[in-house]
Amino acid sequence: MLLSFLAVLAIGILRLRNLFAVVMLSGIYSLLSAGLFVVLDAVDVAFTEAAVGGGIATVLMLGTLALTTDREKAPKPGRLQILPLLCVVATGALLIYGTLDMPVYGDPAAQIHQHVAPRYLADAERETSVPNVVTAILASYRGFDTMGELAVIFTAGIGVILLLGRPRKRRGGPSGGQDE
Amino acid sequence: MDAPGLYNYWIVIVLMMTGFYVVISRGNLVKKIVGLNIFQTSVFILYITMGKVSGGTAPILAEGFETYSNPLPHVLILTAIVVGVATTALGCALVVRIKEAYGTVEEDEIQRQDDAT
Amino acid sequence: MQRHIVLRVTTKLLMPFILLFALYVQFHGDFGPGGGFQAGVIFGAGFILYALVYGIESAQRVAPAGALRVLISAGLLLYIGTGFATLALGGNFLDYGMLAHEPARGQHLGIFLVELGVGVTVAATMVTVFFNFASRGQD
Amino acid sequence: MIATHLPALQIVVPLVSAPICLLLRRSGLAWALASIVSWAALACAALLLQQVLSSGPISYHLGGWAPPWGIEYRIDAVNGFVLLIVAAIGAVVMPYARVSVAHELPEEQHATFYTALLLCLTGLLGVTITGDAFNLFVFLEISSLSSYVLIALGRDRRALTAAFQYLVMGTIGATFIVIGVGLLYMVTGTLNMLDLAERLPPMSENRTVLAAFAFLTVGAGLKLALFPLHFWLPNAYAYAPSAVTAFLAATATKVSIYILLRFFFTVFGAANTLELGTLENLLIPLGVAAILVCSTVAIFQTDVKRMLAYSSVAQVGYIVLGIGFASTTGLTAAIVHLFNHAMTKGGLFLALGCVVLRLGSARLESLEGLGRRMPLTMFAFVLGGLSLIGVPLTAGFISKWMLVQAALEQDNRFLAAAVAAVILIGSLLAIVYIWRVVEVAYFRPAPEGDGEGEIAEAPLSMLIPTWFLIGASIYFGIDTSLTLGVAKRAAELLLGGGA
Repeated sequence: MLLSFLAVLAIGILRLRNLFAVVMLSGIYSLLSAGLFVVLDAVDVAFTEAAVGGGIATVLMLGTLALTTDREKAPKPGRLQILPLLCVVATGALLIYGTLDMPVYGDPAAQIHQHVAPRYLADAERETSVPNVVTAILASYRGFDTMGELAVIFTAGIGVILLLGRPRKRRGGPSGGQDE
Repeated sequence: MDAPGLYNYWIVIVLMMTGFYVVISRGNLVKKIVGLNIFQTSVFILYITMGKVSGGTAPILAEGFETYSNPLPHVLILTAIVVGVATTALGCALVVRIKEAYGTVEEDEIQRQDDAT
Repeated sequence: MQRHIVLRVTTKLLMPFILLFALYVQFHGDFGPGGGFQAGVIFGAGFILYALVYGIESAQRVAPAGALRVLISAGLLLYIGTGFATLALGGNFLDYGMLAHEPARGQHLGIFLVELGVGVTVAATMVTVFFNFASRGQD
Repeated sequence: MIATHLPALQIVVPLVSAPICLLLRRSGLAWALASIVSWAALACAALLLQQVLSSGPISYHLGGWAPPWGIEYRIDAVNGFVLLIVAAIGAVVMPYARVSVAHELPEEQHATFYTALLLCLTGLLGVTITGDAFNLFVFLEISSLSSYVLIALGRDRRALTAAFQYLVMGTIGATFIVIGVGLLYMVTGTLNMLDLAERLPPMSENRTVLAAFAFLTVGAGLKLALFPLHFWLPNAYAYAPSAVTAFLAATATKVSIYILLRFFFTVFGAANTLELGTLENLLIPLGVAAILVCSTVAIFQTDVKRMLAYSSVAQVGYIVLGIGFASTTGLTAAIVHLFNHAMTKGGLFLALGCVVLRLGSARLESLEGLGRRMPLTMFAFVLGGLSLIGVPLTAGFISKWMLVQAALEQDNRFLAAAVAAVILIGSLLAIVYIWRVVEVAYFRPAPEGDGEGEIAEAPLSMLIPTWFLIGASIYFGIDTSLTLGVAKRAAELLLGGGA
């Protein structure tokens, strides 16, 4: 049910040309998928997706729209975009082909639930004294990933400082505006 | 939500591909970023879907529960969400700069201006 | 939006709760859903709300760009610093077990420290990104 | 104690210095720190490689958790070698950057610029060193995000669009890699590469694994500018600041190729992939097409930076060709060419950076008479060009020679002859595009009276790094014991399966 809603939203995003509406729909898309994550037992992820996808990303995009424009130009009529369509259909077909040997949804005997994960569930509380297994893995077992993730945020932060910082000096910014 | 077998994966794939299509077919830079978001969010759904165990509950250990869903995909996706929003932030910053430099955020108009110089 | 009295008052009323909730999420992440990242986002969002209602200038007086730069770096440094501490105590990098006599306690402490680092950097980065976008639009 | 923790220090030292750099704020201090750190990283990489060569692969458990539960760093001859390449280029480019960056960027951005460059270095090293498939993605994103920023700092406004295009393509590539890793995780339940390698062979018929393979290949292909997924690359390299171009050209695509090698041979196992026949059927034609098409396009460029960028895509073609043969000789050729091309192309872009410093652009017509005005720079360029062409006694010759040998080893006579011919044609095309520069720089008179005063030679702080890399590309054309020796071991390791 939720999934079909998502599909409708995605198509709406594809068709609409009012960018404001598109951004709003993408915010709703994030919130709905957060709902889906709750259904799928991923509460931490749902929390984050709602805050990030529904919150930050939407605010950022709205900020961008405020600084640019909120109308998308109409595509040229009569020019069917065959190449992208082919690309997408091929990728999708490949994925569907890939699903054919996948374990059935929710199957507890699937390989994915057998190898590495049980150890976390069995030992995380004893080894880290943290009952939220997701937090335990995030910060300890795979703590290095999280450090990398923090470095990614840091990179984005300094990237935005570099790109948008100090608008007072030099009209058009330090690296823009000069043709040749 | 107890849809049979692989059906769930297929819808997720359709979602993923819609996002992907928005990215590669649309010339508007803002829309490209929205497309990237949809594409990535759908990949997140794919991961979380595969972590679900029927009859399981959220992986926060407590009395009275035996089965938990697989926590590892959740962790991976938490990381991926963050990476995704970092990319979005940078992309938006670039779009703003492009708008300032070119006065437009449409790919073909930018192309035309570049060809003219 | 600075003239809407309703918004100003509601914001003022909401602010402490938002920030408190952020802290709750930060420190309760071990037991329920949440953690440094989510807390950082909420904290940052609360601050952005303040900036929206009371104006960028007054928000920037609370958190000047220089301070934010320090905070962004400080969170990451705290995380890596925890790693170096475990190295110095003779463990592998990020092996929190070394931080206390009992490995499980050390783990808990380590998780607490790195989550704090995550929270600080995330909140500061969000606010910085927002300020940069907002001040871009002003001229 | 330090020796046992080298693998962690290799990554963490550059990473920790990035925020410190940001806090230093002063251009000079930040640069000094970045330079020292890049040299430390080089020392680290050299020690690691030496350790690997003398006593076998190193495994380091981050957080003290044993794999596959924790993240493992695993260094063998293959990534030890790539680490050395990346760290060496970083150590050469950092000192070079000072004057070049001071010229191209406003003062207040310097400290942040070095922060981003350090992050990029960290990311690339992290991708190379890790033994965990998801950790690879995280560090890949660190390097990608910082390189988008670095490219966007170019002075031309086209740098912005180039960076945006790269951002979109790079993110699609990274997402494809995530999908691939996810599918693998789904069927095996593990993320550790060695563990994956052990668990995959019984499932070589599994369709999910095949799909994962395809996604990883396309994802890495986007990142490494595998023809025809290369169209983001020329613009990105052409408009980025000079030091950034040199750094990225010499490292980013190389690391992506390493990802491809690692997944093809270590994770999927040589035998498995070969059965699919994808390598020969897919990579050889793509490599050939890259060499022919992009070398030809390079000839028609009017901007020398763009020309070299297209030449880079063509050179990636040679490497892919070597991988496609999937024989020891072929892989040796590919790995040696990774090294040789990093040195050569790095040196060439550094030389161009000197030109841009003095002339303000790298357009072909503006180079007139430069052979006499900037003799050292242009001579370095010519030597680098010779190596690119593959003239004997240069590093480029060694890799091409190995590649021809690998081609001739093939059973299929026709294929062997055709590929050897393509390599030859590629070199001829390279002669043409290098000659165009030489002709303009040496055989045309300098334009008179357009500028105030003579154009001087580039400063020593830029010439020394340039000559260092160019010198390396000559030296390793004469003394090949290090490069070929390591590359051969790496190739045997890759073909020998997991361990």
